Amino acid sequence: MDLSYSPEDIAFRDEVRAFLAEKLPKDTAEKIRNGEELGKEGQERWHALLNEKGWLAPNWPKEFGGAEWNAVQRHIFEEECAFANAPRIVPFGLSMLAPVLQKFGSKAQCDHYLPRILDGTDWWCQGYSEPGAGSDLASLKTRAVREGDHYIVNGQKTWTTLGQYADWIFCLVRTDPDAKQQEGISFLLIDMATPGVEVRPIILLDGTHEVNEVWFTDVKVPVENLVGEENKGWTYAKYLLTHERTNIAGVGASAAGLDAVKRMARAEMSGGKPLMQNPQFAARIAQVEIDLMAMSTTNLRIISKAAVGQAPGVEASMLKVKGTIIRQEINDLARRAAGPYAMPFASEMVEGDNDPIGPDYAGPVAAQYFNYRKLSIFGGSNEIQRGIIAKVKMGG
Amino acid sequence: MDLSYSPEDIAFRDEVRAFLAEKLPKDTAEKIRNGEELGKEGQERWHALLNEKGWLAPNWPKEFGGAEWNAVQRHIFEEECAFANAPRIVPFGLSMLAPVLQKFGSKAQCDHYLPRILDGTDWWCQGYSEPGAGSDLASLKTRAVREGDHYIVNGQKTWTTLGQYADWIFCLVRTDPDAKQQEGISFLLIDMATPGVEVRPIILLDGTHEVNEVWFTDVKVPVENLVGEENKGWTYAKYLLTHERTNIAGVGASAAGLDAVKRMARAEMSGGKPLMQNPQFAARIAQVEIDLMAMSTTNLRIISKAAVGQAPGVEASMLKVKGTIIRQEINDLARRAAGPYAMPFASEMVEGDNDPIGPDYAGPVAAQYFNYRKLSIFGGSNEIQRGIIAKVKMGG
Amino acid sequence: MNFDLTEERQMLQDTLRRFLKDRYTTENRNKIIESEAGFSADIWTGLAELGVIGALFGEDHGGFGGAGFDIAVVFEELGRAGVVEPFLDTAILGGGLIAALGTDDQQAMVEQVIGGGLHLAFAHGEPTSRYDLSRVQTTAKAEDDGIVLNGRKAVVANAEAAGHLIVSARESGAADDEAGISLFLVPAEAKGLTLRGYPMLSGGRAAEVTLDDVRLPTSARLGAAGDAFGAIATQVAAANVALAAETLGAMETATELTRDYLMTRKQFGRPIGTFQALAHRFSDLLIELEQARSAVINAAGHLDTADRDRQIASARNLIGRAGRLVAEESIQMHGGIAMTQEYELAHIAKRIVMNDHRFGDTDYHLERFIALSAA
Amino acid sequence: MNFDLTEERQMLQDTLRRFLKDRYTTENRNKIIESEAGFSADIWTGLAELGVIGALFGEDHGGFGGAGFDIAVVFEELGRAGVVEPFLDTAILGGGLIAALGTDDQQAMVEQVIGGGLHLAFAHGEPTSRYDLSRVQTTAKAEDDGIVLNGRKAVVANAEAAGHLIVSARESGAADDEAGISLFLVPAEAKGLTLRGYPMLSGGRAAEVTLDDVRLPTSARLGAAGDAFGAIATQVAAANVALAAETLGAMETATELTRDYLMTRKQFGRPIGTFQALAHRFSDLLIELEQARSAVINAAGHLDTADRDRQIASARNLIGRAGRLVAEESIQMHGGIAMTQEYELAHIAKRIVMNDHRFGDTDYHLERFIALSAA
Repeated sequence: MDLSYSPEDIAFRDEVRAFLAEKLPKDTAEKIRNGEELGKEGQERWHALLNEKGWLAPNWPKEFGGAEWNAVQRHIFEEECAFANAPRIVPFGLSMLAPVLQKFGSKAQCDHYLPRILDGTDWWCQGYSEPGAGSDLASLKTRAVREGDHYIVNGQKTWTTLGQYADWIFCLVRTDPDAKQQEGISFLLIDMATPGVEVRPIILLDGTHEVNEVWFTDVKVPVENLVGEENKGWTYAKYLLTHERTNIAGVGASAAGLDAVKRMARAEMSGGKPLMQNPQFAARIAQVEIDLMAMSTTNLRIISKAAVGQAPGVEASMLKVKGTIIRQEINDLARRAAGPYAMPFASEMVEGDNDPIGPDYAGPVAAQYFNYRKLSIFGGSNEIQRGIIAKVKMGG
Repeated sequence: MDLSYSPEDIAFRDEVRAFLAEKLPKDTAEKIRNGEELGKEGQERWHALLNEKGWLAPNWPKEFGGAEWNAVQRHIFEEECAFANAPRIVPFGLSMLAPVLQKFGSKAQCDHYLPRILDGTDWWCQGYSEPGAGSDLASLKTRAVREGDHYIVNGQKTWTTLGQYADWIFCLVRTDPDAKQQEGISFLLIDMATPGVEVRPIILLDGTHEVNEVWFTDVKVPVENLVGEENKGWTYAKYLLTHERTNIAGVGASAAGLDAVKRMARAEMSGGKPLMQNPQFAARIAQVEIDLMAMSTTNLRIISKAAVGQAPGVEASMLKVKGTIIRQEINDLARRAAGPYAMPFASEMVEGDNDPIGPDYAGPVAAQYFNYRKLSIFGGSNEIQRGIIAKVKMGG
Repeated sequence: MNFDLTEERQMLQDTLRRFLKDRYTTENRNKIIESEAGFSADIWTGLAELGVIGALFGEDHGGFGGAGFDIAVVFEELGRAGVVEPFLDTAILGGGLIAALGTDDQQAMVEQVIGGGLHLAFAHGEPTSRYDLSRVQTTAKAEDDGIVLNGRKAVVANAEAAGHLIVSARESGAADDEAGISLFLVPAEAKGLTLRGYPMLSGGRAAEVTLDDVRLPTSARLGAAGDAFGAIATQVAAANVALAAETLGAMETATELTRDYLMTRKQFGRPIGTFQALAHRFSDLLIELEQARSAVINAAGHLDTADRDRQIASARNLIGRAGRLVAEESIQMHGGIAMTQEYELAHIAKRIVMNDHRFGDTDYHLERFIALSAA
Repeated sequence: MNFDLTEERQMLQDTLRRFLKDRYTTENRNKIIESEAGFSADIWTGLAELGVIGALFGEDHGGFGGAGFDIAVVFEELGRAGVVEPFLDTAILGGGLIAALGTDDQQAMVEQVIGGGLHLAFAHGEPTSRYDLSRVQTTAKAEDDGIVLNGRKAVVANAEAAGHLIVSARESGAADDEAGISLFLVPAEAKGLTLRGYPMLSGGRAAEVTLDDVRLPTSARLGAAGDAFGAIATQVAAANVALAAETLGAMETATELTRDYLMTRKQFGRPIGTFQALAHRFSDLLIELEQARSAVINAAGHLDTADRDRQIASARNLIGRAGRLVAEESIQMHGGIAMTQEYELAHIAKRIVMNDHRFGDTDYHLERFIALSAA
């Protein structure tokens, strides 16, 4: 048992800190700290800075230009980024598609797509979910019919995050309608500029445009855009889902969020005293901080296993459930802390540069509270995760 | 809308108060207040006092010697009793068997059994649950085979409350083994003194002996002890269950329990101040008091419907779930309030007259905390109740 | 004891529910929210004609209601439909304060309010007052024959639409004293009055209000000098009943939407509501809904009693907790669809949660309950 | 970073688990609880021979462990089996205090403790001190060549079996001062020492201790006069790690029993654990169990650091909450069977919940955490 980082890990952490201090643009950090949206250009600027350093693809093998960090290093990096208010890396190309291409794609696909992901030429989005399918990917309906050198794709995807910025989409499509549920699915790369592809915005309840519907009407996709074998897409999808699950507990983000709540609670006055000294509010903060301290260790325990090659397995589901509960609780505390100034709908503040209405920290907290309800819904709802945990643990 | 009692109700309440002040034995109230067990004689003494006044059978028709109170009057009586620390009436004969006999029994059965219930000649217990059947009465296994003028009963009942005191047991027995689940069940009255009846104590986790197993080995029961028709027992059982559900929210008991917790919290010192002034403890008390204030009104709303003849229906399940949550929370607060003095196992104190080990209020609180976990398990678990609520409300 | 509505209130409820069901559809409401005014003048007039505003005032002020249960009935229906029109601000707070304190001349405004022809706003909270009702730093100073107001008011709901703002200002005492606070009727066009308006997250609009040497005649004072706190507390109590009832109504809609969704949406060929985990959680929502209903009844029934403040603190604490549970669980059980702005639940959930930010949140009312119980 | 046990600790865990599995069955344990002594001398000796007590002391005191993780490993196993034998009182508290403060002569007792030949008890809490560690009203007065103790000690675990009681008494200062508290070794047979013994709800025995002019030589003092608080705080910190780990172990058993029950018991022809509501609630227990495990690791790992008290307050608050949840939910999901004394879970649930009454409950540790975080 040893709760501290190794000297190598500490050296690495210091290097990350130095890099962030030097390279992270001040205005970017400021926007993240205030919960403002970064937009496409802001994201691309940060990606470019990381790519320059060779840190844009932490989990890629070195042969493809990745950093090939172990799990502890990735954790350190993510945690330092959260504390420095660095943007999170947009995962669709880097963390989701790339591992699939590296394992199942052709050499031609790797040679073509991977460099373009790194240098920002292609912005990718994900075409998994469909209306009515919820977390159940196997029931998807989007059809791809082979006609000569092309597939003709028809159907609809939904909850496509940042699809409005995307050049390409990787999709699960049904290529064999007679096969059972999870068979007959293929993994296809589609150029968003192809005729018949249409992106329709979905406005979330806090007024933000993050997700989209993507419609396909007789979209012609060259057969060389098929990844791996036809009808084997489900295998690749499952592989991708395990890779999606890095930093699933969101410990760094929660810690940064809790710090922000404490700053607010020290500034807000309630009954003539700082809100931080209000016994009820102090108890709420303490409770979630205690949960987070334990969660941080739970996370490290699982990560340290992953670092020596033991797969996280069902623990990832546990981290997802508890991690989202903690983050959502912190969002609720931020909302409460803001008091009456949580009420203004500061959507223009979030995106623009107007003066804040109340204290600068109050602007986005209520919108974030509502927006972050998604954490326990998307990416496999907490109900799905609880089902997985019960199934695995009760079977044993 | 009118939240206050009618003048008639207030007059009735005053009459109940006067009666309790005059007739409730001081030592009985003291035992109830301290959570001590009353024993058979103590219960019988209280029953006799109520019977003298004509108040032992609130829900019986007057023709059988009952008080024939409406639901509001019953509520007032139960609430005043709780505040005065009067014992609760043992329900098996009075509230459970009697309504069944009155509705489905023969005149001979009514004439014989009902007066004996009132005057305390017969102590009844209930033979419903069986091992492995849980809340699912329909799967019961105890067999009764007709042989001439008798049934021969074999089988086992469990969770029989106060069966150790009982002269008689009313039982659900299977008379037609070929019938489906809930058919083929009959309702039988069995003299506990019959050869082949054996009562075995079950000691609960707090060391108390409240419940029992009752074993039947070739027990001969005269056919005239059958209530109603053979194989129609399920109908009578369901009728009984609706009658069991009076005072299901336990508002009076919770209010008395909360008062006791406040007394403890004013007496206990924590960090140089009364525990009552400790912000965390004060918040816990306030939270449950707020819930109880609402529950009290929910209860009255349902009762006032019942008073004008509208059946409570699914609301009874809601009262059961929330009522037990509140009562169990109050028990938890009492346990916390007692501090280190919750640890002594004061079983001998509960039953006897020894000096208390710590403050007199501390003796039984931890044992009660554990004992009262039963509230959400027995009499249709909270899971069963939630299922009923969902089924009724989602069907609509 | 009687928990049935009177015939008049039952009729009001039925009329109101029918009107809103027809006119206040999700689509219409979302358009209203996005409109520049932030509310619909047509809906306002229509509801005023139905007597919705009159129901909030007593007969001596030209209304036909005004009791706690009148407020509860009206606002429960407004809450069910997610109405964003400013009845709380114009009628309960603004109109209520004038009715309570106004001279005969000033009372004329109440008539206008009841008729639907005048909007009001209660400019009381300040940038650092949070939920403390007596914390007023805006000053009122006698000068020449009049009064000069200086200060800043925060998140003043309905300020832009209001013909008059009812502004609290301190004439004497320290920043937290209850004594020394006065109310003033400030016309929208008063010189030195500046509004910075904005939409609110759960609909409607508010403004930051700056008072920079606003000069008023002494006849603009509402009630006696320095003696307004009692009336403020009384109208805020009524507002708390209204907010509790409105939240209850929104919780009803949230659970109804959730029930419909659970019974419609299928997985593995069965409605998802038949799966035990969701069924049990839904049952818990229904139980809390009944608790919330009882809390509103308690608060409404005690509005004119000595136990008023404790009952109201109790109700708003319970509804704050139950409301958060219902909002979050309804969203969670719906899944993605509830995250979209165009789905009815999105707005309803926002009303439920954001009501916790007016006149004291769950924790504030818990502390008040503790303090009042100890007293 | 490394979360694996060392080889030695792994061996200790395995040995201990095997021994207890064989010897500490539900039946045996329930007999032990009901016995007059309240614990088994055989089990005590057997575990001492296995080195369980030695693992709780450092090498400089004749042991081979003594670190936070040693305590955690031992007590987690004791907790898994629901062991009622007084290792906390004799070893961590009694032995630990002598090891920390004792003269060479006094240290001989530690050797006896490690060998299993001596029991101790820590007589510190008083009838009105609740969880306040510095509240000591028992007095120690110099008289002639010795010391006279007067006072009353409450719920002193293992007092009847102890060869010596380690009694805290005040030599100077006010009732709540940290300075002025001394410790004394009081032999069981001392004149003026009276015990009123009784069983505890979760097993084991304790006593009310009265000190009525108990005369001791000054050599009975443990450490410097009036200076014992630091050592008391240190050993109580170790005791809190032990209690947290013991509770964790008991929570493991509770969830294992629940899992077995959910998979064995059938309704409608299916194991009840396949019903979604129970499955999801069971998942939540497993999540909290992992959180509790992390809390114990944090507390054990910080036992010798400056952040000790905050980490321990954090761990005991979390385990208090998670423990209550696991105990209550395990009972609820079992149903009636869990309410019976003879079923394993009954005792395990009592251990979990009643540990909350030693050295500070969930709320006490929350407040400590808040105070230490603000510092």
